[in-house]
Amino acid sequence: MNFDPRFTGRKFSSVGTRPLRPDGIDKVTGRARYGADFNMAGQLVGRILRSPHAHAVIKSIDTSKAEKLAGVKAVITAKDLPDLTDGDAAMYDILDNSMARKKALYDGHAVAAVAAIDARIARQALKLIEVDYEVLPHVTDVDEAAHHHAPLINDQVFTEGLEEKPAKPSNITKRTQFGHGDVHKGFAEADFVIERSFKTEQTHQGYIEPHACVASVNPDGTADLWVCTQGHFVYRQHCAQLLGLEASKLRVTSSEIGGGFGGKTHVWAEPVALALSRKAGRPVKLVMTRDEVFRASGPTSATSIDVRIGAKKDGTITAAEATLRYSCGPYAGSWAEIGAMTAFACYKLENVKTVGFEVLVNRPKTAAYRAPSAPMAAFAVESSIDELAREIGMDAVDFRIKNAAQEGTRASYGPVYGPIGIGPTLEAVKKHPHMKAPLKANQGRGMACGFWFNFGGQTCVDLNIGMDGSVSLAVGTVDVGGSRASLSLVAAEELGIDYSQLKAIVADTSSLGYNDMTDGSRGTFSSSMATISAARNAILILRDRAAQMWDIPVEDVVWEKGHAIAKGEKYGNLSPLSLKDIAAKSGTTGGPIAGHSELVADGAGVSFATHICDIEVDPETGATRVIRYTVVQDAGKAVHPTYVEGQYQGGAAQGIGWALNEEYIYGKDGRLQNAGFLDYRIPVCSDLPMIDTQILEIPNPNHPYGVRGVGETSIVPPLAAIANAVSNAVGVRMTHIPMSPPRILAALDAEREG
Amino acid sequence: MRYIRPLSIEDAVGELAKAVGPAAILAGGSDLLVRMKGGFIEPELIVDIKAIGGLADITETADGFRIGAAVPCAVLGENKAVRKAWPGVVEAANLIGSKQVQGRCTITGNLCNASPAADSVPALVAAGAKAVVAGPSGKRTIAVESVPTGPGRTSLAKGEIIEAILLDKRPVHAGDAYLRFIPRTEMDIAVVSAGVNLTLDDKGAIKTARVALGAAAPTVLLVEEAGQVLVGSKLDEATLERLAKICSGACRPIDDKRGTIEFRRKVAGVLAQRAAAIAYKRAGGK
Amino acid sequence: MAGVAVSTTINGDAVEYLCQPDETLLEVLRDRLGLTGAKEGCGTGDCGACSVIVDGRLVCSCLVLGAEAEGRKVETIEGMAHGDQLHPLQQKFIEHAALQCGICTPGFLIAAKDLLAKNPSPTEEEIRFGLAGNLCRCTGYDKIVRAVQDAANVMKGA
Amino acid sequence: MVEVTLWGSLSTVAGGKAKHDIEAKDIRELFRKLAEQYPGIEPWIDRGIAVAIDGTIYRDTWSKELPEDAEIFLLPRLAGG
Repeated sequence: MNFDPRFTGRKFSSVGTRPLRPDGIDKVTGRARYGADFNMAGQLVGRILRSPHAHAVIKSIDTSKAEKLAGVKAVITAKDLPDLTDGDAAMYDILDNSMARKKALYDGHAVAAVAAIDARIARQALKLIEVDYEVLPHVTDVDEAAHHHAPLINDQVFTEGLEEKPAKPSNITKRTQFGHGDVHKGFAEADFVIERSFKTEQTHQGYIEPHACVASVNPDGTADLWVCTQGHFVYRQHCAQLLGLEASKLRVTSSEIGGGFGGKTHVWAEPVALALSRKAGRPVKLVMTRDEVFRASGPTSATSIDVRIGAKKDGTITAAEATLRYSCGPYAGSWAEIGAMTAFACYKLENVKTVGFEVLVNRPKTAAYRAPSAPMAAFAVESSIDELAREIGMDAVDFRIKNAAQEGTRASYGPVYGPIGIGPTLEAVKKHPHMKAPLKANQGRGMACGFWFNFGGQTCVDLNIGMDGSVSLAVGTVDVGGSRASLSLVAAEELGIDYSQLKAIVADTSSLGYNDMTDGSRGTFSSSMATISAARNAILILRDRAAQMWDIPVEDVVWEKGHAIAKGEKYGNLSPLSLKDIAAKSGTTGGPIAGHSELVADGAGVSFATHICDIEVDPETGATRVIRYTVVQDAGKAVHPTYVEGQYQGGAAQGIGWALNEEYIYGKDGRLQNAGFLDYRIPVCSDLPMIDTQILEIPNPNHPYGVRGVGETSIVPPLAAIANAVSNAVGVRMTHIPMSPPRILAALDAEREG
Repeated sequence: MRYIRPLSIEDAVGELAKAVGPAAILAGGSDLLVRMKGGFIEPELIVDIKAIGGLADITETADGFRIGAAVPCAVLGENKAVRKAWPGVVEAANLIGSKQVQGRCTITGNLCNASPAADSVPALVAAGAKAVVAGPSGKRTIAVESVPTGPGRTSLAKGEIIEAILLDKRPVHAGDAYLRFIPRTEMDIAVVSAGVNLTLDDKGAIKTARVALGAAAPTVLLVEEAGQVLVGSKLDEATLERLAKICSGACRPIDDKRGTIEFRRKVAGVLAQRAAAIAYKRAGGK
Repeated sequence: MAGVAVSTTINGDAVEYLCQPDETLLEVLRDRLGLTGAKEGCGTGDCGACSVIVDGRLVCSCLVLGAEAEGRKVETIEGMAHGDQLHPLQQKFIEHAALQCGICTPGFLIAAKDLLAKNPSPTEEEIRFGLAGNLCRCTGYDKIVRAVQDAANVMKGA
Repeated sequence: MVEVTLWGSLSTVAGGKAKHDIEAKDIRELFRKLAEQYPGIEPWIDRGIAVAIDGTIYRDTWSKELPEDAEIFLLPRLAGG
């Protein structure tokens, strides 16, 4: 398909307006169906037995007693999910994570599963499964795991990315490096150098909907999977590969998704549900409990980061360096690598070097969490930037403006930037009334910047025009926060019709070509590109049909404002034909009218944000309260500004939770202590103020409407913005996230004792 | 498993006394159902006490108040008379869980769940509240602090049910208060907490005082020395400092997922000071 | 395990069911009665996604036994609209984009309805504390609070 | 002929050199020639390499042409949330 994705600077009539979302009524009436809201005839209940040990060899599993329990229809272990990954290491890890094969690698690791006629029997059956474990020493802390004396999680791991292959295995799977220039020279030129070490604890995406699916495998190798996921096509690929099914015979339907934030980007229990269904010969519904969600899905990396930044008296940064250690759970990942890429991306740096180390620990497999790895790196860098500005005696915003990256700057991760928004967000913050709002005693103001990549990727859209002129839009990216509304706006814009004429749905995997998942802020960016392309293809057909109706050459027909117009004075008597007019005659002009698009939406922009926040600290208890919060972010073009604001606010709230109270707490036994919403403390309504937003629009040159992804960047600055605010409020520099009251009080006491 | 809803306390006691396997009393269920969900308890008998006459009532007697064991904390919070007499007890009760949990949870359940971090218990202990226990051998009235004996353990014998909590009638110049520390603004279990109950003499000096701390030891702590230090004072700075020191010193806390030993010690003192100031003001002190 | 026979009223309709003694009202609503509007986010009363109103009291249906509904009046999200007329809260939630993924929305709407029934003119702080038992991970609560404020104004005017 | 810059870790499997001059008209040819020259790169290509051409990142469009004077930078293909 010849599709020109370049930004055209067109004037919009639909894009940028704020209509009601098409799935709104279903969602306010309880009708919308999420992962656990679907049932099939004859369905069984699936449950998973999980390891109580952080690290243990599975010597044997005896399932015979469970199998004999009345009402149990299938019991499976790793034997029922044989390794079909054929050397694909990433898929092998996903398989092993779904069902432990030789070793249980973390508290909560799946070791067996049952399908029974009801939940009570399934629970009883789990108790009858006897697993003989040989408990091994474990390690859950990222720094301890990186130490050469640490218990080895996988003795086949030899650190990649070193000049020479190391002689001994290690928990460090990979070293990565980015940067340019000469940092030694840069630090030698500096008048001020700041050097700090930081730690961040592991957090969970905290989606309110636990993982849930209904799997049905038929003896002929066809199968259906209903599941909450960020990418049903990706889940199809994973499940087909792991179960030995043919991808096109496995239909995956994405339910409404109750939050994902990166945690629903690869399979967890779905292969288990399919394997249970295959063995039982009946559909199986498998819903994780909240405890399982925390113990066995999701979390982000825990990190340990060293930062060194030098600057001249005039505020020019001369060198920046960071070493980043990120936990991956028990399987290899590239989390520190992303941290190393994003750490200094906001700045124009002559000399910069970042080194990342991926570290295995006995914790759940790390998954992406909204701009994965970037918030921790930004916390370390933006805290240090504030300290450096203070040393130099410069205003924190001015110091950043002086060093901000701009078009033409070589990014710290390599390439040269096109038009970007970091400078404009900083200028907007400088002028923002928030910066002048009065502060009381024990209150402080902080600000920080954040960067995140946007993804593009494989994308399909079908646009079908009904005989009555209404339009259905079938997209393949899961709607996580209102994208059906924004994509309808884009189709309306391109076709020149009213938003109300359209209805968008998310199609299942058998109804549309392959789509990458909704991740990397790509949903609206990619699917809008495919929607524009599909609409343009439909317009080609509409023009052709109008030409037939008028009996004139198609070259003389143009499409304007939802109408075919015959161009040329000789057609003066032909009144324009609306989409509806043409659709009504479609049966006799060549049949159904549709526009399809299958493309790779490459050329995604990069995204920047700057946040401001005011914090009040109770110096006697270390308690914090967020008083005011403002997000300024570049959207490229806000297709549906209300939902763009929603992304900004939601990301900020998640960042606030991460900064202040959220953390995985492990006991000495390697078991997770707080696997529930009671003690894994995500912000509640009364914890937060209104979150003010300002949308900037610096068009992405590689999208017809200038759209950039907006979903993720807003979680990047809050950790540092809050740390900077706490520092400005009570004079202590917090280097350990979350800044929970005990940590703040301890820091204050240490400061008071001198 | 059986679920029963007896209509009299005698029937409830009888069923519990003759139960063979584990039995559970259900009032609000906000602890029981969580423990059942987590597989920590699998009762063979669930005795729902909400249909028993009088257990869902708050009655004002000549001696004070009788709060039935099945009175949800939300209902307690709506009772103006109790709120006026014992604002600290009521605010403590109303801190348990969310609005949703408030519609179900009871102070009796909070007491019998025997968590050292229970919100209403330090306030009840400070208030000198009593529990009316019905059992196979009749009824007895005991101080609330004698109910919990350790985390999750109580002094109640098999077949015994607390049917009501008693609060004394208030003299003039009396006030109580309860404060807890939580990391968020709602929905958390107390990291540490303090309840203070005071009466003043005509001159505004403290006549009697009781101070109780929560989440500071295996059971709620009644810190008698802290009460004594307040008596005779008008809550001057030096007294408050001594109060904090005594409370911090009385703590025997643990390090856990909710807080550290140091944090609990320190904040116990801070909360005792702040609660004392509120109670003093409520009692009419200046 | 002996089943418990229960006669109750759900959204104004007389309903009878048989449930297990340890079965929660949430399980009964979702798995026996097909009322899947109430969601299980945690099963321990910490998220509010399963909020329903029983005899005028806001509760988490995961913390109520199905057996306890005997003789009670239960209100769920499925009964919030009147025919094709959305409740003002429902309308305002859509208008203000007070939902992104929407999984917490039924619980928020039920809790907000209960809040406004008891306090028709809540302050922002009262709304925030009144809804603190309902977790939302998408919105940062800003648009939810605004939707409730707007709905309160509309309902006062009506 | 285009000049291609590899990110730090990738250069360790490309003779320790960050900059390479390669005769390639598009991304596909670039990957092929790199793999021919440095077989150690192949697994990296399989895992995913993104190509920044004048600052615009391409992850999947291997037919994308490489202009002679363009700035070409290879990056790891990332995971998102």
